[in-house]
Amino acid sequence: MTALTHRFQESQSFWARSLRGILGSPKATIALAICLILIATAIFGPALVPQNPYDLAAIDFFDARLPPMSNSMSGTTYWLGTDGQGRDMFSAMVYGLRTSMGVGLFSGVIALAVGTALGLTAAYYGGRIDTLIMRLVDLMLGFPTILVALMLLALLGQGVWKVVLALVIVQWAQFARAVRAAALIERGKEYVEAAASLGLSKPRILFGHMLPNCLPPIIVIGTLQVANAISAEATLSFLGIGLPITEPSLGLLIANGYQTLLSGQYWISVYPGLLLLALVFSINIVGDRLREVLNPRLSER
Amino acid sequence: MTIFIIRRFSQSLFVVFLTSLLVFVGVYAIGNPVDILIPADASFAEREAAIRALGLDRSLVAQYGTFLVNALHGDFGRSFVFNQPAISLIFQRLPATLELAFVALAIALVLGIPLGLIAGLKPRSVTDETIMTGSILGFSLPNFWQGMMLIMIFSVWLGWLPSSGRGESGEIFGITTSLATWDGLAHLILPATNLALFQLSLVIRLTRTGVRETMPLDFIKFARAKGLSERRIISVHVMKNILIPIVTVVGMEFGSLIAFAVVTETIFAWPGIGKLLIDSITVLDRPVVVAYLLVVVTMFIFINLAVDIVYSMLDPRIRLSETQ
Amino acid sequence: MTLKVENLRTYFFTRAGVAKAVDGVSFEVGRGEILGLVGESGSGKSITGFSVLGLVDPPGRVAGGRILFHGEDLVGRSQGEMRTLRGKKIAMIFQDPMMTLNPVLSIETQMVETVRAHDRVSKAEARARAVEALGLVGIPSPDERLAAYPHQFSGGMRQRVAIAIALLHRPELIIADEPTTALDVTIQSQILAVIQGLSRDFGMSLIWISHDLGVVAGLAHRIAVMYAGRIVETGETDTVLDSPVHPYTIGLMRSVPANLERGEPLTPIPGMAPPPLGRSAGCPFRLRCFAATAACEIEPEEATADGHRWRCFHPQIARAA
Amino acid sequence: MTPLVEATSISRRFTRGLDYAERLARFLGADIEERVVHAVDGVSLTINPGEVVGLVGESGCGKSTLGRIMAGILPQSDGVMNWQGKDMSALPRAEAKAARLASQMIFQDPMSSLNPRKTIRDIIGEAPIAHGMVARRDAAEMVTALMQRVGLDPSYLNRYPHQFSGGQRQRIGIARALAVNPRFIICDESVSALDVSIQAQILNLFMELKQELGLTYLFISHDLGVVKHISDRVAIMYLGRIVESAPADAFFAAPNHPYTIALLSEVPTIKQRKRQFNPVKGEIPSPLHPPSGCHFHPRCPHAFDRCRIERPILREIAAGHVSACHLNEMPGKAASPAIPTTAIA
Repeated sequence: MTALTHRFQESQSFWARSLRGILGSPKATIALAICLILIATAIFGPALVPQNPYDLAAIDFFDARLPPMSNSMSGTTYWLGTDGQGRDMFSAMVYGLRTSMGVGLFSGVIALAVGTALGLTAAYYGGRIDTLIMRLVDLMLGFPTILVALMLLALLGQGVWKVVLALVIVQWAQFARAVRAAALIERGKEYVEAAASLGLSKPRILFGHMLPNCLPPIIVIGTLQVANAISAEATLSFLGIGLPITEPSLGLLIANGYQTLLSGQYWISVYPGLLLLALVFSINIVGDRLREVLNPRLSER
Repeated sequence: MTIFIIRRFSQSLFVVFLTSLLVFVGVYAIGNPVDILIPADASFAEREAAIRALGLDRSLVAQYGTFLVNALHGDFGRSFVFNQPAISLIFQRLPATLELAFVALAIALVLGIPLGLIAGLKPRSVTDETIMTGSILGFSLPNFWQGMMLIMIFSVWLGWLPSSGRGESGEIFGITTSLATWDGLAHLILPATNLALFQLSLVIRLTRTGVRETMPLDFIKFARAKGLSERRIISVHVMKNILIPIVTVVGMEFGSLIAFAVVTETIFAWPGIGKLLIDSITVLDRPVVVAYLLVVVTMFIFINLAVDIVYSMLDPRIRLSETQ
Repeated sequence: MTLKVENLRTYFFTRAGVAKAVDGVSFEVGRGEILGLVGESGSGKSITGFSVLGLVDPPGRVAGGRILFHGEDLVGRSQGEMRTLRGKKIAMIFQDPMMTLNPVLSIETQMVETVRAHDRVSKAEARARAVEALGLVGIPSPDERLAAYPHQFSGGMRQRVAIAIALLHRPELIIADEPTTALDVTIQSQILAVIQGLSRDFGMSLIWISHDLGVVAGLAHRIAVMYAGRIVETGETDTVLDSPVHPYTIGLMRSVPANLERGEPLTPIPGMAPPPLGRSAGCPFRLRCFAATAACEIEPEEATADGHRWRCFHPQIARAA
Repeated sequence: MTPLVEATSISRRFTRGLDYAERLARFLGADIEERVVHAVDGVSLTINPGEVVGLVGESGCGKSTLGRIMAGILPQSDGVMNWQGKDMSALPRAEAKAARLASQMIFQDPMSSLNPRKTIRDIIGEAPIAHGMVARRDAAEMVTALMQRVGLDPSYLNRYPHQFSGGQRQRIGIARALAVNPRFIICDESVSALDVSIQAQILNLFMELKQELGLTYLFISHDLGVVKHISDRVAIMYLGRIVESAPADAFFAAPNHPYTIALLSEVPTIKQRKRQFNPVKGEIPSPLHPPSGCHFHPRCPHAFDRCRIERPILREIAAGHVSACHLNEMPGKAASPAIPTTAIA
């Protein structure tokens, strides 16, 4: 009976199946829409916002800490108020979103590439290479990402590329483990044996036959890892060891409001925080739905 | 199982060694150890004396040897800021962090397992959807921002709970803990909740996945066919099976809690090792940073080892593998 | 009559439609009788077994008919009422011995809990009963093996343990769902011998579900052949196997090489069984049947002669000799 | 006649060595050893062109491993594999590749033996295109022809495996193997996952293909009934060794080895009604710790001292009929069926 209902869910294309799966859930559809809007904002936003918050000429210190909906000295309305330096919060958030998203996506994609390559290598060659790679993976996964990132950044110092590097280092192992597990399952299936007995070349079997069947976990983990990376970067920046003040991300904006929070100037922290939450939450909802649609048995985390 | 323990133990030792090497390379080879280990306001003569005293004029291998020997004796140098051995600073602050982590873990388990069970037993119901969306939200909330919001709501607006510090502590069974006094408890609630939320979400998901994967298995149906009550099936047959993954992950997560305490302690000014670490990084008090890393990593590895052993005891398939 | 099933219908209400897994099945099992329920995958034979115990998983449920156990209808009984029967009066054995026992609980735990689910006895007494049951199914040194875990047993031994668990309360009826399909031939024979002996010694009734006519032939007093949710032919084992009248039964017998002489050609049934969701009206076998005519567009009623019953407009009675 | 495939004293061991922790534990006195499974233990098997050889055994007897060695998928640990009289390991590259393509397997699981992300067109057509046996533009035509040949509707060309039933998938697997023009087909439990009515269809298809294309088969199965039906010659394996082999007619008329006799008497058939089951005792031993001497001795009703010590070798007891049993050297003592095996024979 399960086989029966299952057959209706399956369809040819993996991408079509993913998309249909997302659109099949109102929650995930809304989340996907929010993701797309936020991506568009990050790309086109700086051209549309009222102020370049990092152009010193554009900001006026007398506008500092204005509550939302205030008018500035020059007459423009700050919908979301201003921060301690008199920057328009809305503009600062759009710039921050761009940075946060960029770092998250970039590190996620590199980690995916590195992890997939190493995971496939491990599964394919087996033996010592496998042992070596997997010991390294175990080592990485044995420690919480935030601790490793902290260690790395404490040693490396601040900087965008250093943060990306740290995030790649803490993320690749997740991909490697998932890809290896998936590839090992595929390698044990008879269609791989059949391909070998048909005399097909090893790269062809590995990339043409096995890799496409390993895609679902890669995509699901990739989605969730981007959300993780954005969150981790924000945390590191909040702690003051992530991005430098010259490249403010959402985490840094929130940190700026930390001191003033107790005196009631909530907007400096609350709005960037809500934006960060909306971003991470919607990516996670989409990822969770993908997990459900593509691979119900994928392990947690 | 002996073999299993030998294997895991030796692997653990290897990891500790590897970490020490990494930290050493990080501190001595990448950074300038003179800057790292000697206060910036030291005079030239002091620097020269310190370089000789620290053996920085010797080869890296020799230096690593010294570093290792010192580390084995618990000597990571003195904190510039507090002017006392870094290791003793860590040990002074460790109980506060452990307390926070234990309470958070307890919250996560006590709430997470029942919620996960409820969600898993009624898949796709409104209750399940609500709990699962809530758990995704729990994953997504940036921990530091969530802490700030807790302070804003419960301390600033409602004025119910204190926002920072550890409060009064008392003694229970000879252990100094905030759990012993009302004031201490009030100070503990917000930080512990903040720390617990992420792990709570994780426990919910793990439990739910475990329940969903176990329920359709033949042995559950067989248990029903034997005439067992649903209560016994869930509390013994399902729980014993999902306990195994939960124990593993929870053990690993205890380490995570200690790491994430860095954020919570910073926000709630909780006097644990996490806050000490961030303060030390900010003022470049490197010996404390090194001591923190090595102490935490060592703790971690041994927690993981303990988890593996508990795991192998819970699962008869591993426990009895050698008798076969 | 220990069990009498009348016009049982078990449907699965899926999003894609209603799958009529069991669609009007009637049979009976007398005291000490062994009924062989035979059919290919998807014929509804296992679902029939689960329906009797009230163990059909959602979205499936018994949508009609009666299941009379000693004259009392089980359909519509609450799970609580059914639980007092399960394992006590009616027990079940499953197909895959590797999956029927809980891997993290000892055999002792799994047996003692079964005893105590129905009888208020001490642990020691429950344990003694468990040892006895293990002995009955031929497990060597049962007292020691009780402490073991399932993974320490071979497949055949696990199936013996499952049978021992089913025996703990000396049930009146055991439903066995392909319990030897996953086992090797020599081990299958051992299990069949155990079951046959137990059924004889304790006067237990048995429903033996199988896809293999050969297994059933050696064991059962009566045979019921299922196809697409219906029993298409039923009767005494000898009658059904010596003079089958339903074209499906005949086709099944001529499809199994072990039933034929060497060199005798196989005569497969063409096509394949209709999926539970796509069954059209009329006789479900007509599209594969060599005897089908326009009459088969309507569902045939049951016909009967001397306890031999079939659902077919074109019974192959002349052929049977 | 040169045999098509000839395996001589083939062995295959799977070894799981000790890691450092286990070696340390052993040093400290723990009782652990390297695990070696003799999946195939000194087996010789000859298959002539056009022959159908049935290889029968219970789970874990090594029949699938032997099949994979004969198909060239798995290397043997010891022994020599000859292809048309030539040592396969010594063949030049091109010939080795040709020999490999000429041997194709049909697998057991119709679910996992087809790549779920490829269309039927790709599954069948990929290898011939890759080996230049057919031009890409002619591939569709070739695939269509093959689909018709194995009884599939060619309009399903662009469908995916999950859209087919188990029997149809097995037909796709057969078409995929035929696409590279093989001479030798190894069927590894190819029909055991199918329903009996479908199984009969596939068995008939195998026999038709043999007639038309002059194929040679190694038919591996646990089902003596199927093997009886399809084979010209039968070999019985038990724990890594062949214990008896004979032309099918002779084999079923006069089985010799006690294990064979037990197996034959236990195959359920509709001819035996309400029978008294009289099974051979004991479990199938683990291939990790096979019994000494004759592997079957712990379960054998006729076992005597020599069986526990000395491995019996295959001896010819009639023309082309070999059996590995010490009883055959003791006149008048050879095992005879306790129960008539007429049921299956």
